[in-house]
Amino acid sequence: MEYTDKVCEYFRNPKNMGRIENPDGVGTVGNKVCGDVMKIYIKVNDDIIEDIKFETFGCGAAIATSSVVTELAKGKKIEEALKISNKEVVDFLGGLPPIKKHCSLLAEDGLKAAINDYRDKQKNSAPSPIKSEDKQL
Amino acid sequence: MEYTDKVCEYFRNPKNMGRIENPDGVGTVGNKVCGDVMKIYIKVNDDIIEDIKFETFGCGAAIATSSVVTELAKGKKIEEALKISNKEVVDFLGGLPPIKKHCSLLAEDGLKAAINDYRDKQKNSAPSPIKSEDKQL
Amino acid sequence: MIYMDYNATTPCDKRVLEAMLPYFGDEFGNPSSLYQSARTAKKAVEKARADIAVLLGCAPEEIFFTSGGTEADNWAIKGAAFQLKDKGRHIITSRIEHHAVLNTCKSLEKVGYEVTYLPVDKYGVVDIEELKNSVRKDTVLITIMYANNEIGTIQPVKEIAETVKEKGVYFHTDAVQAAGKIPLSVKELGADMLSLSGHKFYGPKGVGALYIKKGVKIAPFMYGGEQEKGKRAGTENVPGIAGIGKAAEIAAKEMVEEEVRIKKLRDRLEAGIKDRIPEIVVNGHPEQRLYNTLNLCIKHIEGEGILLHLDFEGICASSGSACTSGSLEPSHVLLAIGLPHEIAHGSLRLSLGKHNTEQDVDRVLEVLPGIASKLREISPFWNKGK
Amino acid sequence: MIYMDYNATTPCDKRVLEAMLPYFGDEFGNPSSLYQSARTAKKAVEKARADIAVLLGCAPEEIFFTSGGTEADNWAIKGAAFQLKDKGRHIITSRIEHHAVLNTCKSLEKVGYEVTYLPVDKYGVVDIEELKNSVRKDTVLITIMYANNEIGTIQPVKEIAETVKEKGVYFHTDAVQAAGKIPLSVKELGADMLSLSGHKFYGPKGVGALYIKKGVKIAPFMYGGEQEKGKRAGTENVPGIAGIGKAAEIAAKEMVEEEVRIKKLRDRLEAGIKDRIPEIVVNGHPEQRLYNTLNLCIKHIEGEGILLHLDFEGICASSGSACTSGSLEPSHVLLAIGLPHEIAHGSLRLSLGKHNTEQDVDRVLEVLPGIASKLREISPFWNKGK
Ligand SMILES: Cc1ncc(COP(=O)(O)O)c(C=O)c1O
Ligand SMILES: Cc1ncc(COP(=O)(O)O)c(C=O)c1O
Ligand code: FES
Ligand code: FES
Repeated sequence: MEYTDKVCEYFRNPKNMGRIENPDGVGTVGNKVCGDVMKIYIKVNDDIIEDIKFETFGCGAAIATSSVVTELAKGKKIEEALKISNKEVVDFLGGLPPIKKHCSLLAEDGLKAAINDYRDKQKNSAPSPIKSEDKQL
Repeated sequence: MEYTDKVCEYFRNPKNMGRIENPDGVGTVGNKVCGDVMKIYIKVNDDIIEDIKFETFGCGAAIATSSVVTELAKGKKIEEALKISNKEVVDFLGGLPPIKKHCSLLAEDGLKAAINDYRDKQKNSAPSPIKSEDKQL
Repeated sequence: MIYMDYNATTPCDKRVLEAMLPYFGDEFGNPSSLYQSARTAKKAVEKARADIAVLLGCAPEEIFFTSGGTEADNWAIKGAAFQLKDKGRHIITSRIEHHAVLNTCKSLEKVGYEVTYLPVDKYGVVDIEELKNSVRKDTVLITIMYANNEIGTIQPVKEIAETVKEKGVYFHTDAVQAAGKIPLSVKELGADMLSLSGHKFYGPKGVGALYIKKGVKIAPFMYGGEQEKGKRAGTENVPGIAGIGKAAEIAAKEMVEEEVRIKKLRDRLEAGIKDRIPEIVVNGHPEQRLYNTLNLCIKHIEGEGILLHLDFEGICASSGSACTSGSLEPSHVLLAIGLPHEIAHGSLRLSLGKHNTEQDVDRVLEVLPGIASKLREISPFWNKGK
Repeated sequence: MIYMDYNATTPCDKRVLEAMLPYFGDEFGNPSSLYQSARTAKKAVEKARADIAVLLGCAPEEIFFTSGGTEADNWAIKGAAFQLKDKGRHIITSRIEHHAVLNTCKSLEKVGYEVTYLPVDKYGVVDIEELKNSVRKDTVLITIMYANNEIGTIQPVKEIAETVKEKGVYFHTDAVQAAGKIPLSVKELGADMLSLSGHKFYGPKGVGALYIKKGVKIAPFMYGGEQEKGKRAGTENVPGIAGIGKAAEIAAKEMVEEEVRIKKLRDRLEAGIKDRIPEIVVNGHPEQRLYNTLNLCIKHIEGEGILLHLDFEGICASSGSACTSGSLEPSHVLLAIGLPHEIAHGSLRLSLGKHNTEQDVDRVLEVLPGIASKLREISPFWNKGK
């Protein structure tokens, strides 16, 4: 496996790993290609991803991309975070071996799943347009 | 090809090579397996092979066995010479590679053909029982 | 660097390389040529054949050189299948074979052969009764590996061979991981064909051999010149063949001592890991296992991560087999012994050899627990409350 | 020793051996493994692939390593035949191919393929018109060698490739004797597949390559691991591959100069023999011929005797091709160019190479006439009255 130095670096020292207790959103995704699993936890404030953490059962690329996607998302508005693509993650890492391209999808999908979960929860707990204020209480 | 030293020796310095002018018998045989050709010339006196020579178009084994068969036959009575087998020739040379066994048949057959030729000529030229005396004249 | 991946490949023994060198240089002749200098090459090939014959306890004429274990497996299976195609087109193998066997069988399925893939028990052992029951009238070949490359399980090959003999079917065994490691005698065994590969026992890569019992006829695999008695064409890889011969000679002499030494190291490694890392599974048969092989699953984490961290520490190991490390599926062997997908994914194979020392073992024991913890920290499956 | 049998095999160039050595020792890793040290091996394989690609003027991805020329030929022919079996089962080749091609074709005849063996003219050249006329609707492959190993005749491969392209049939060429000797560009040529072998151009024995043009699909020949993009399984012969790569690199650089030097020697040899020995026939095309090859028949005598005498003088040569030197039949190539049996039997192939000098040539010229006379003296066909 020919990983770039950056992949190795992020794999060795991943950022934002672990869990968030009482997160606002959690996404759990499984990779269709290899069966690996990623979980993303987010804490949202004022439509901004204030905190984000991941747990990944997967290959080196999966762990590195998990870390990168959380870094890219942190501090971003939800809308912007949704624009983060796996291509962006891969480019950030200086590329991935062809056989490992699919791993970066896990990261993109995991983030999206967490955001969706957050939005679903919002809808359910506070179906009024002032839901964000509610949450601030 | 793994020839014994003796085969090499006989191949390099064959005995009795060449022709006999006005021979008493000539045998020309072709090898069914490889198409090679041997010619044996004999000079017979008093039922004894007084002189014998060969010409061979064939492999190293063919040349070596030609030489050996002439040596073995020289000075022998016709009856005895007919008993010379290719096995005897091969043994004399310390063996031949399996793929070369057939070459020694050429030598045996060549000698027999020469003797037959001699006998045929005897029959034709002197059909009486006193043919050998005739010849001595 | 600590190398613990001897089942993937081994370095050439220095004596092996030395035995090879003349045939690159002065003695470079083509063994098929007539002249003196080529005969030296020819002799080297025949000496190697005799050395392999000694290793396997057979006659030199029963050894045919190939380009490796893969070719030997392909040849044995296809050669038997094609030779006996008018007798029948059913083949029996197991689910834990090397891909050289499995994929060859699969390729035959595409051209009208039927293949039974026998299941194995949780240790990776083929059930002899099941094997017996699978033999049909049109079965022409049974191919069961001697020792598994991933988990090290050694099959009851002799019993299998006996079963097969009763049924009058050809029996081939892929002994690529066994030959040169453990004593084996084809005569005792009664196998009809046996594959081996040089680079698994300190010989060179790119050369192997197929034992074909006298009287057993299989179709050639490669056509061309009259090399290997017309059964395997192609100019002989003389240095390679001289090398595998030397490796066989050395193995025959040193194998038994090495077994004692390496088994001790492996057992120390196994015990040490069990002591230091919770929730692990050791794969393979507890006793009937290659003495150098330790295959384990560290639950809740994935194998590649372990390998990368080990690599950062200068430790070479593998997960699954080397030749499928480009693949994303968990090992077919681990699935066959009944491990669930996510556990199978976390496998680590440490296979020891000639150059390993106690220090190597201790270094792995020092490093591995930390790696396991680190990856478990990131894992969604690990109960951090513990 | 004077070696004049470079078409049979060549010694490894010293630089080639040097390029190989690390991969027997420190860099022995399995290229399929993940860790750092194995990546060095992987890189060596990819570098070699690129070097061969330069030699042939193609992309590295189009090069697949094999165990030699024979495997490359077998694979190309069988792989194409099996891949296209639903399209048709007719193959065209020539009567002067190497046995690696001929015998592979014959093996296919046994399983339902039809093969046309094109005749050649007295120089050994295939008739393009005849080739065109032989192409049928069900023709799937044409395989014609680049340069003949016995007589050195070079085929009009480019014209053949063009003919073939019109017809939409796969075209393979056995370039085992051409690659590394003469510049060739598969792109210019338009071949779909091309075989070469390391030990014919100062690389190691036991390693070759098959060029497969991008887009051309053929069935794999060996099944197993995912090596060579899943097209040719088996742990890579890393030292061998590094060696053939280095040999290609050297050939690409030095080929043209060598051609000039060696051709001069060969021509001097040819002229000298013609001057000194009566009743000889020089075989092969007068111009379209490998610059290093001199094949001649010394009438009235048989080839083996010449070789033995040359061997006594320390001169290595051959009669026919090396791999059939165990055979008793005269060369199929010489029969195909129309020589009668007894003349074909007296053939002598002198093939020159890197280490030959003018002195070598002169020594052969000194010795050969005496050998010819001596054998002619014994020959029943030689008219001693002359
Ligand atoms: C059990 C087994 N069979 C076959 C092979 C293939 O051997 P090779 O790599 O020499 O082609 C291997 C190793 O790769 C193996 O472990
Ligand atoms: C024209 C030709 N094709 C194929 C081969 C076979 O190559 P190898 O000996 O590497 O298998 C040879 C030489 O032996 C050859 O000269
Ligand atoms: S292989 Fe599964 S995520 Fe990379
Ligand atoms: S090969 Fe013809 S006589 Fe020996």
